[in-house]
Amino acid sequence: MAAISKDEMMVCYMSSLIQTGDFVVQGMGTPLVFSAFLLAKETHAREVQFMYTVGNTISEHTESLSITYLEQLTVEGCLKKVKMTEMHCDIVPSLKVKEFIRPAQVDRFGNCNNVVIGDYAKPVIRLPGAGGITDVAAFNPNFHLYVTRHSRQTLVDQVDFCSSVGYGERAEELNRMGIRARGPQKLITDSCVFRFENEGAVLEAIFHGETIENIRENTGFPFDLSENGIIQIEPPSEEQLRILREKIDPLGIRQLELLTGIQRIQKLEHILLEEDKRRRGSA
Amino acid sequence: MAAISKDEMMVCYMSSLIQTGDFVVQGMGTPLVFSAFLLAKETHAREVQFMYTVGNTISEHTESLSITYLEQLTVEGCLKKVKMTEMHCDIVPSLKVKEFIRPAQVDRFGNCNNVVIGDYAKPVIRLPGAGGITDVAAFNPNFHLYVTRHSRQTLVDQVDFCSSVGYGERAEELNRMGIRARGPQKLITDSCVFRFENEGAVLEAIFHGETIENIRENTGFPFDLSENGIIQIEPPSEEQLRILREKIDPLGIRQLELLTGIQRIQKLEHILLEEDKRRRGSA
Amino acid sequence: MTSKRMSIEQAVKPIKDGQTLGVGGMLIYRRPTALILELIKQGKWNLTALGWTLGYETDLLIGAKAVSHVRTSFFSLEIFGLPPAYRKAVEKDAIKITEETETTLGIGIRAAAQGVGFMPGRTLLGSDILTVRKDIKRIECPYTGEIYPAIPAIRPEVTFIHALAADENGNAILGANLCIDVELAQLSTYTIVSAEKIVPRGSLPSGQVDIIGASVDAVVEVQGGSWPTSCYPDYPLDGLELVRYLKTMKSHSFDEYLLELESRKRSFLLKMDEEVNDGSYLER
Amino acid sequence: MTSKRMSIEQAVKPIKDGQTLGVGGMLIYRRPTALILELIKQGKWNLTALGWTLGYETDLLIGAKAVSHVRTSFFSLEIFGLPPAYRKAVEKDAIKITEETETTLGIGIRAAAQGVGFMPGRTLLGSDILTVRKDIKRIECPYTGEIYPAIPAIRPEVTFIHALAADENGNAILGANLCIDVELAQLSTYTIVSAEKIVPRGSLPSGQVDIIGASVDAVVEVQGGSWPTSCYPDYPLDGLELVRYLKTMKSHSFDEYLLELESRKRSFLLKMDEEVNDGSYLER
Repeated sequence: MAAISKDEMMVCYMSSLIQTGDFVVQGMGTPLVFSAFLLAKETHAREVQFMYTVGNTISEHTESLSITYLEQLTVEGCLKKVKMTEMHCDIVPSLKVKEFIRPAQVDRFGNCNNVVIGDYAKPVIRLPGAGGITDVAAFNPNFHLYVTRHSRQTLVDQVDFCSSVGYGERAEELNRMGIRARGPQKLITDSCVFRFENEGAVLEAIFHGETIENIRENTGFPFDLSENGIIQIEPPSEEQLRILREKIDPLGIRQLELLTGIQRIQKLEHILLEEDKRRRGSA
Repeated sequence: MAAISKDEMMVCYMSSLIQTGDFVVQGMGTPLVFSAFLLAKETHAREVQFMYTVGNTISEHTESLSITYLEQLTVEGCLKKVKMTEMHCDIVPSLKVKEFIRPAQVDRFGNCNNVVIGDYAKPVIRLPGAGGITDVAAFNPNFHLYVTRHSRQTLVDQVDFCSSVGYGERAEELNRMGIRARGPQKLITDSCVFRFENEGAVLEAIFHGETIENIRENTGFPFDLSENGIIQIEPPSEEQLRILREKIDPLGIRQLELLTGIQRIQKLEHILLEEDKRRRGSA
Repeated sequence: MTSKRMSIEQAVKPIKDGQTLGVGGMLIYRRPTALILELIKQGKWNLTALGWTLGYETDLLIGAKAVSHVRTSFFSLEIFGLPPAYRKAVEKDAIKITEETETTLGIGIRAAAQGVGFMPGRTLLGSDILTVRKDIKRIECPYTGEIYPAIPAIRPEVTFIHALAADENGNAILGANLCIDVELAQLSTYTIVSAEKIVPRGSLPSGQVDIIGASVDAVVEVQGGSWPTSCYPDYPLDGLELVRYLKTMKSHSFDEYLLELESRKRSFLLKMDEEVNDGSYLER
Repeated sequence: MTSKRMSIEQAVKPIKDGQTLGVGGMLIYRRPTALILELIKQGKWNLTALGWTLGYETDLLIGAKAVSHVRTSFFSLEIFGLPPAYRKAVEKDAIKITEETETTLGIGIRAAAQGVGFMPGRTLLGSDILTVRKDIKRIECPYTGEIYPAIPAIRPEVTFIHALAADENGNAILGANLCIDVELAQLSTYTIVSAEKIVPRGSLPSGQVDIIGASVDAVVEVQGGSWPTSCYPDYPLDGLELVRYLKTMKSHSFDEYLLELESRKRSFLLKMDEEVNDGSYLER
């Protein structure tokens, strides 16, 4: 069996946070999260119900990941099609939904940035925008953050632009709307897992092969160590890896979240050509 | 051919206010209005689009009126099912819809009452309630009022309780939300037709056989006469009557709107037994 | 497999006196009458009935003195006229009414979903609804300077919905008259779905599900669960039963009306069954 | 019979420079690319693009300098990454952005539908969105005393929607990714629906219509009208075309990218057609 990659460790850990009966939101451009949901459904959480942002559906139906045929996965066999206004303004704030959200930058209070790197008026990189994260962070007590590259560029002392609020000073202003249940719960990176408390991020678990020293070096914000000791996260089981690699995501679509620039484009092209070939093969 | 009844005169007149391409709202418990819409569709306005409050659908499909099978009429062959929130909060205020609304009491400014007869705290009759009329009267510039019995009990100097606003003093307060396009357009009774101006009701047309004197005597509010002269409404054509009597409403369901008390219950029972018989007949 | 399926007694039991009950369906269509009758049987009282419209089903609750407060825009038996128990209770000042309109309900439940205390609506000003709804305050738009009534957030605590079919997770198909059932289920702390039939998970027709399992807490199978109101397209309105209700309430008592209700329901369903087998009601 | 059917030139012609364009579809799915390309061809400019999300289609408008202002919560090519023309324009300060979130859009269009100037939302406070959205004021809830941002009403002037099928009255089927197309159509003064095929009135499958004719002003038949974004289930996303877009924008110019777009679209559709005939894409 091939060596375990970082994306696989993350997927398996995130999968462990899903329980059967959960109602999960699969967002936009996050195949890593999707892999985790599907893995949970294939193993210990068979009764997961999905809200698919692509397709705009509520579904209990799943298939292997795809880029070309993602809508086929989310729409075929769905329970219900909804409008985004219903999904975001009615369902998400009313029901207990679980989500994983990926910020471009995050600080020790769980404040996130998906708007710009650099100065807002003259950005170095314009990012996609806040999406619904601002809102979800304000009213959903049941979501986690994750980043695919543990670095001082991502885990920062101060976000360049705060597009969603965690704890600390900014949360006080948020609380002017009435005390909210809570902010983000955990922050998962490709090295470790923090949990958030009102005082900031607390390291609670590390992936196999990581060290606290290394993590400290690559983290742009200060953090405490969990009082209960740091958990060593078990590597994925062979069964998990088999399901993930062979059934859920044989083309490695989840890895796109870890790639940038030309590497990402090449990987995309490879996947698309492969999907094209498979379709022709089945024709 | 049988003599022309008051309900038939009203239906045919109301039908004349519908144009092809209109988007009309068929409300709750108003078969007289439904007859008028269907007659318009069968004659001069073939492309009417319906929003059916019973069934909660948008439809271009029509059939004969029914009590037992009303949902079959409104749901079978419909374009779309909608929720009442979508219908009332999104569609009605956004699009140009046409409606006919029946108040229990109405004054010369088109203020209506569907809440109580008598004192609110100790009512003589508790009516169903405001429904959506309060709202429609506030934001829809394209609706008419009608009453099925022209009397001083219905056309009153002061409504016992104002559940929807027309013109005059009450409309000024409504205008604190910004000047609205306009209030109700016409008031149709079984004797005549008023139009509303800012100064109050103006008599503009009378049904065949009615006199202005008679109308004045039976109207609880003062009104002006139209400066252009009073129109004598043409009686329905034989073709209209045939379509209405034979195709649209052979059981006379529309007449329920003109009946009260035990007469109404007897008529209901008669129609229901007839519908039961016809179903068995077709079985 | 976890399942939310239970008996009607079990499902209704957790409801507490004094709670606000969201009533699914609309007018005289697909009202949750079986659940309502179980509520009467269990002797709950002091309830608030909340619905876009209320009708026969809530009139029964009023007849049984289970409801002391109604919140609706329209309380009516539609073409069958005024609901007798409600009229009598109001005219005797034996019931509290919070006057609603379609907008105060629609905007109010949207405010509740969003977790805010109010939303503004373009309605009510100048009407006497505002005179009697002394709780409704006004708010100035910070952009236009216009004055709106601030429609207060409104939500049920428990909700009853009758469905054509449901699975054990509570995914359910309503058929028609969606009304505000989806929102009521989502906003309630405790939602019961009764269904004509419970089907295996995964067998509801794709894209046709109205109520999602995530918004449901209890699922009960009840045939004829909305009789004498309709359950389209399974059975139509039993208008003759509504006429019987009006007549009995005129000449006899409410308790008398309840007698033999179950057997009348069974004969209606039997009649419909026979005719559906003949293909006469609706060919599906 | 009156008909709203017309040519794409006729349909797009009435749009005025400077208007706010509601963009239907979502992410890289069912975007109205054919209408967008016609807009570029007709040389409209200074437009504001408004969408729940914006992507490839609006990136083309920015590449062609037709759009000077964007209002969206998420401008992205989804898994394909950042949109090159948009990024370049923003980083050169050549475009105005109004930062939205899903709530500012959702609540904002509900406020517009209701005809009020704002609605409150439980969001934004503490974030820098409020710092840059200086237009957003705060409002105190008259019931809870809580402070909310007052989300301003938002509405498009014109809207583009691509549909699977439509009739001449504008009733249309969208298939998937409903997003906010229904609301955009209802709120716009002028709505164009392009459709893969126009079918006779009355022949759309019952209960499956998403866009109603009463909200549509012009209907245009365009095969492949959302290519290279998808039109589920007629054709899937043409991911390789998006890759080509990213590569061309890296190494060549926007104008170069537009060359032979039509012929690439035709070959994609041809390929899909052949495979659909083989039953390989989706068996319908």
